[in-house]
Amino acid sequence: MGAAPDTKDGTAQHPDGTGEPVLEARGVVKRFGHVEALRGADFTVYKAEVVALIGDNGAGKSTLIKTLSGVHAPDEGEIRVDGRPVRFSTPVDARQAGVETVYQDLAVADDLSVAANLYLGREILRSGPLGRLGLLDRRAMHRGAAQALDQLGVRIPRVTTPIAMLSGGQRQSVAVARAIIWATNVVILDEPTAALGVVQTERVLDVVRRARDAGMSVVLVSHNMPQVLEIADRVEVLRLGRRAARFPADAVTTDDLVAAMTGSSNKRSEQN
Amino acid sequence: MGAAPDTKDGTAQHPDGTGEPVLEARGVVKRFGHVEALRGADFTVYKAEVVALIGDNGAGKSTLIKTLSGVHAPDEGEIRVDGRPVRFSTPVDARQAGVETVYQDLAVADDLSVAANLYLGREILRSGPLGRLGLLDRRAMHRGAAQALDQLGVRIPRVTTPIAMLSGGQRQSVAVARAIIWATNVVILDEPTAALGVVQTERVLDVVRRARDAGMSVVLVSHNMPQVLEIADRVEVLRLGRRAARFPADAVTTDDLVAAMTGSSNKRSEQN
Amino acid sequence: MTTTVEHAADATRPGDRVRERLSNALSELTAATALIVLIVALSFASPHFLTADNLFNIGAQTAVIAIIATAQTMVIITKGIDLSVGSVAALAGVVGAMAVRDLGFSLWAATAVAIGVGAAAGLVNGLLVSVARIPPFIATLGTMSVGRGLVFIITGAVGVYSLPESFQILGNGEILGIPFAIVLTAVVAVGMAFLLSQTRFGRYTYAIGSNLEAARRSGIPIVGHLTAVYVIAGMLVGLGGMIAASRVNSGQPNYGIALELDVIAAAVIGGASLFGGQGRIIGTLIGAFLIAVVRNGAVLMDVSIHYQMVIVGLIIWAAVYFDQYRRRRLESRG
Amino acid sequence: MTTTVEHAADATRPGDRVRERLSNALSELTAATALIVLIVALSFASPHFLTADNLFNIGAQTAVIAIIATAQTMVIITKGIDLSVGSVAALAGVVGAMAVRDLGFSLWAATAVAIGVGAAAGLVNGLLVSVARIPPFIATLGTMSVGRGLVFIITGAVGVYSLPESFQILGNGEILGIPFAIVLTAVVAVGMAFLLSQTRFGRYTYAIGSNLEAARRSGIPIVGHLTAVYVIAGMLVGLGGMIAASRVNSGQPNYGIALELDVIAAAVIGGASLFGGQGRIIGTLIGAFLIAVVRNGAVLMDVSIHYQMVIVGLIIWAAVYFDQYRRRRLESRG
Amino acid sequence: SGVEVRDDSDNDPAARNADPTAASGPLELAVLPKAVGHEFWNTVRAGAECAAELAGDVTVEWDGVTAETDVEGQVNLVQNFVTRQVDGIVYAATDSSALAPATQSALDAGVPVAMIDSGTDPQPDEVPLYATDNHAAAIEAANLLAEELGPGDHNVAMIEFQPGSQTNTERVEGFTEGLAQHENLTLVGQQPSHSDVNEARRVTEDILTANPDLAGIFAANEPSVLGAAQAVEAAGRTGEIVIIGWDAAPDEVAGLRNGQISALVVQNPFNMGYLGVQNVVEHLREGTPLKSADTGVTFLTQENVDTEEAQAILEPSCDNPPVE
Ligand SMILES: Nc1ncnc2c1ncn2[C@@H]1O[C@H](COP(=O)(O)OP(=O)(O)OP(=O)(O)O)[C@@H](O)[C@H]1O
Ligand SMILES: Nc1ncnc2c1ncn2[C@@H]1O[C@H](COP(=O)(O)OP(=O)(O)OP(=O)(O)O)[C@@H](O)[C@H]1O
Ligand SMILES: [Mg+2]
Ligand SMILES: [Mg+2]
Repeated sequence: MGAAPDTKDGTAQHPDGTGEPVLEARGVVKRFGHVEALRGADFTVYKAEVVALIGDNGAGKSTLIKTLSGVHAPDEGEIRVDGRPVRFSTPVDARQAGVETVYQDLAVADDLSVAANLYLGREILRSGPLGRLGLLDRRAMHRGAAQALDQLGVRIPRVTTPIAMLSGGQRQSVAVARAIIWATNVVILDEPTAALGVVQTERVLDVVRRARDAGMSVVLVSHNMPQVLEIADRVEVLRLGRRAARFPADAVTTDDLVAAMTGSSNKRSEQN
Repeated sequence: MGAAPDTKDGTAQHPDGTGEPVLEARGVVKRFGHVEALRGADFTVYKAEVVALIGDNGAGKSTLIKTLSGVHAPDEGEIRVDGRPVRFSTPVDARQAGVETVYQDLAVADDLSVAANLYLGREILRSGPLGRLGLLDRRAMHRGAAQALDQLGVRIPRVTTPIAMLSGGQRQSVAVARAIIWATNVVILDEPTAALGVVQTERVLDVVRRARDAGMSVVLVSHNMPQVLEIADRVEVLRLGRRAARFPADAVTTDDLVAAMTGSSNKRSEQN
Repeated sequence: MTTTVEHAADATRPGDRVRERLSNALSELTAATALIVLIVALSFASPHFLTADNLFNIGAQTAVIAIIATAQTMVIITKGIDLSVGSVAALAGVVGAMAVRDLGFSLWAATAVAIGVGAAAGLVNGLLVSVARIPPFIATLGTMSVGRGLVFIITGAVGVYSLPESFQILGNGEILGIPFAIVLTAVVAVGMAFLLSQTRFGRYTYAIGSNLEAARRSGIPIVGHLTAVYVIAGMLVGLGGMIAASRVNSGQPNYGIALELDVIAAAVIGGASLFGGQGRIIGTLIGAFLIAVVRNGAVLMDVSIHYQMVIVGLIIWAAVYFDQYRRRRLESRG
Repeated sequence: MTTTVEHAADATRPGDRVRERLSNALSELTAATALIVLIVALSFASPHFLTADNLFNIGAQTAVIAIIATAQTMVIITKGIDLSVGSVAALAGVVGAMAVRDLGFSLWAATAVAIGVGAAAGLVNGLLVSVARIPPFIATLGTMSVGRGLVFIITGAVGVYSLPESFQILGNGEILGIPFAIVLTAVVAVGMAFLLSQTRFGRYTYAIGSNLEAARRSGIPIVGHLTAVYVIAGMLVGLGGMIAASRVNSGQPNYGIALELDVIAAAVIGGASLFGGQGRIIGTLIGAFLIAVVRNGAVLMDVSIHYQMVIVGLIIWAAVYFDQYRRRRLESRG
Repeated sequence: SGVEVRDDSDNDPAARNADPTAASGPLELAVLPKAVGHEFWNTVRAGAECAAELAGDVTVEWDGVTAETDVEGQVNLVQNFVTRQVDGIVYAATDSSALAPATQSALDAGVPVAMIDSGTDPQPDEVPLYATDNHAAAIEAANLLAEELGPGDHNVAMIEFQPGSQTNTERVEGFTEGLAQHENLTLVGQQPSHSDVNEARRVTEDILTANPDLAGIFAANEPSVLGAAQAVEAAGRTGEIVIIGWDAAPDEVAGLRNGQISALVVQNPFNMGYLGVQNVVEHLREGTPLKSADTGVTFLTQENVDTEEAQAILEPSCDNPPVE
């Protein structure tokens, strides 16, 4: 095994030893009826890093992310932003704290156009009194949407196409573009490249790097270990709703990660 | 470039030179309103092979697959099974021809349980007169479902859990399991491992290999080039709704594939 | 290589299966709780409430609504709706009554005719929905209008009277001391609950309402199944219309106006979702009786019709509110 | 590194933008085509049909339904439904009439009161739907019952009569020779079309109906927005109720029974989907006038009510069937 | 087969009626209109309450279904009052045949019944009916219309209210029968208002459009009359078109006074309620047998509207009960 996972005592220390966490989950418990999806999960995001959150299917990654972004209220435990405990009772609170999220289920409105989805909740209004009446500036939004999608190498028929008519990868591109446009502090990406083509995936990873270089923090959920090792600075592993391990990314191998995810140090995968 | 794509004249020849195609699309055109998703697409599946269908986002892969499995009726062109032209007017026709499909959008019924979804359309009935009345044998289905999922290494709370409560990867596992249980002739998998964990992905690939070894044909859509090269015997590339190239898998590199997908032979990707 | 299927969600305590069952039944239980609370309160408030006669009365009064509501529930589970129930019940009732009066049919033959009328209307609804793919709201709104028109045309807008005493058996007769209408309701409810929860037919019904496209791709014969659902629903509506006619010993052209609201309300109070895939017969029955008991209680307590309307509205709100509240709590807290 | 955005779907011919626009408008066009065919047919069938007087009559007769149907459309777009429109219109009408008769309010002040009554009812609906999360069908069914009860309670079930002549202006007055009711309808329709298609408010309305959870995660204030939608809808219903009262110069406790079916039908015929996210005001107007013209034509030709019901049903089916048929063709063939 | 028609006759009605406490103590009577919500029935209620007040120690429970088409609802309502064991039921049957069993089951349970406005078929001997003959009155309405229009050929229209309801049928049939006796009158339009003034106005407007030469309208109940008058007024043809209406809501009477309406067929709803309650109370307290009575119709015109006789019917009051 390439790296020893650090102790699971929940103390938040930057593995590189720098700074306070910008976003943190401590002992979060989340139940759905009789299913306990999170059972005291800890998670830490430091400034200007790419941290990968990995774990087996059903480990609780998406649930953890939803508590971090205000979609679910945790049943126990707390969320901290810049060291201060916060209560995100709605996704708006998280957004106001600069946390932007791409959800695994995408959360796009099928009947609305690509442009409308990109600007949903943040519409550009006309200037002047008409704008104060809530009049939309469609042209500006179409322009902005086209630019943003171009940057990500997304190829869609037109920004006025309803989302319902897009291919799986195109839908995901729109969701990723939306988060990336608006993020100011932390971007959380729940399997953002699962449906993307090779080129689009590379573009997203580029954007992630640039975001980090610009001082933002990025949380990346992915099942693609080579991708994780390529882009992440740090890796946190979730297993059965709890943090199972933390690694600096430059000191681990895929096998270490798989072992931590499945909880079997004797179990090896022949995965590349 | 490692391999020269063969000519695009649409003649169907097994690259290994063996046998008749079991499933074939010839010059298929499919329009959605004013969007032409397929513009004369050809595709060939031979017996007992794993053929990868790759292409950029929006290239028309899912649309092609839906015409092959009877979900969409092609506007032009034809589908052939074992060399004979067929008209799949419903998915049932395709199933009766032994074609089983995992759709990218999964097509599971959220309100039904995992077991009910696995057996949807193929319920086990009680034996005897009660069965003739349509009485379900729930126990048998629960048992069968648990076994099938176990084989795939899928971890779900219980087979009686409604699909709505599953994680993204768990949902996908159920859809994959369903296709694999029932396939007899051809299995079409549209990005089956996109949301799966490392272990589950490996299991699915194992199953794919075993299916091929048992004489079935497998169509695999994937954006993961290493995975494609690892498992496929042959690769067909779709671009802008048409077949752009065909390769035997053992003679190409990721770069060749990317070049064929994007249509730029001068364009290189730094992807692994 | 076997994997130990160990998982967050698997580590449930032993009591959890029971809890799951309970929670599945809870939706109905909420409405049931409301019903029980109401019954207890009324028993104290009125000496006449908890008498066999009154309970039988309530049962018989609710029979038609309950039977038609089970049909409606099945339709709602498919993500459909049937607005034509009132018209079709009236049509079946007058045709059944005319069969007895003008053609000398026996009550049972006439009942078969009424059920046939309902089946025909259901077939129209089903074909419009499944083959012509007209949204169920519009398809059945049309049937509602056409059906009522036909009632008026065939009766000349005059009720069908002068029926033999025997015509009343269905609605007013008794069997072993229990009103026949109650027995019929019970038979229909048990049959429908069995159909929906135990058979392949029921499974397909939920699948279609839950995800039509998935059902189609799974090889479920959508057109045939949806048509069958509307036909069966229509047959029950026809039976209900005949019972209603029998109860008033005549075929009433205006029977069942606004009936659709009552039966849909019963289904939704009982946990059915108008967005498909959800609903159970037991819940619908409880919903139907909840409304009936409120109305009965209001009369027993001498609440004027004006206040009755207010009270019925408040109770409908309350029953569904607590149900929603419980579901939310369950979902977010366990 | 720039990517040439070249793509299957991009290589559309130049005329395609126009075709897309057209296809977006086609849903309304189908209903519109039905309307036009009907108008032409009726012009030949009855010499009285295509007269200014008759057209103004139709316009004024349809004003209330059209105004309330625009409100209903907005609610339907959010995946909601408002069954309470009839009761609330009656409540607003009788309260407005009582304000004039008993409190000496001017017509305009009374209209403001009626709109306020509608807003209050809308607030109740909105809070029940958004805060208490009661399904809209049930929430507004309750309001329907409670509202009608209140009408009966405050009027003692007697119409509000003896109103001054001026009370009729809203429903019967003219402005530049055009019935005031038609002018009001036009103003409301334009305003609502603007609100829904051009403003952020409209965008949120579609987003909520299209995917509530996505809207929530996008930071749209669901509770506030849904409440506002129902309140605005209620205000229009209040206005409609006042126009209805003004047209008959009295507050009628029984006004608007089954009105919800007409207005929902108008919206759905015009292309709105009860499953949310779809619907446009122009379509709804065409739907409302389609129904109105059928009824007008039937009376002009002295078709008995019996056959009228059959005909209305057939036309509703036909209008929506052709719409569905066209959409399917468009989807699968271009 | 084990199925039999229900019969509750094991309750001995005689025993109950002989109950001295019921006879001397307070009485609770259910009074049920066909439907709540119209002037006519409110006047019935006033009459019933007047009789109760004069008799002393009598409570009137006023309840009814919301639409007179809800026949089954009324059956249930009567049944529920029988369950409650009120001392007597005074009601108007929405349907003569449908309510016959309900009346019978009340009698079987020992609850005396009096019918007002509309009876049942069969009508048991011990159940009295205090009503107007709708059919005969409607024939009279046709005659009145013919008289007002005078000689020459005229086109007329009828606004009925609720097709399929019995009262509507009686009035429609009566009017049609009456019309048949006047060859110079042609019925060119017949549409229902569904007891909705707006609807009545709409259909009348459309009938007027289609028949510019229309000379007369018969409107068969209060909302129909009001809507028809509104439509004629809006078409600017008040005075040109003869309207014969039914009932006497304040606005109808006002319309009569200002010439919008030519004549009104007015029943005596106050008397119906009054006689129903008064007789049942007497029956319970003194054992007087119940006897039917015709409450009569008045044809109200501009000429006779201000007579004392008419005023007694239009503004009945308990200070001066119209005891006959
Ligand atoms: N139902 C539909 N209506 C309209 N357009 C559609 C529809 N389905 C697909 N398209 C369009 O057809 C094109 C091809 O879509 P398809 O889903 O086949 O792509 P794909 O190759 O599977 O892409 P991905 O890798 O993203 O899944 C896209 O441009 C898409 O917008
Ligand atoms: N809304 C819900 N209701 C009930 N159970 C849920 C719900 N959401 C998640 N779960 C359960 O919680 C567990 C964790 O789910 P989660 O989606 O967080 O997993 P994940 O780590 O994101 O998995 P994947 O890699 O497959 O996306 C699963 O067992 C799932 O069944
Ligand atoms: Mg996940
Ligand atoms: Mg795809």
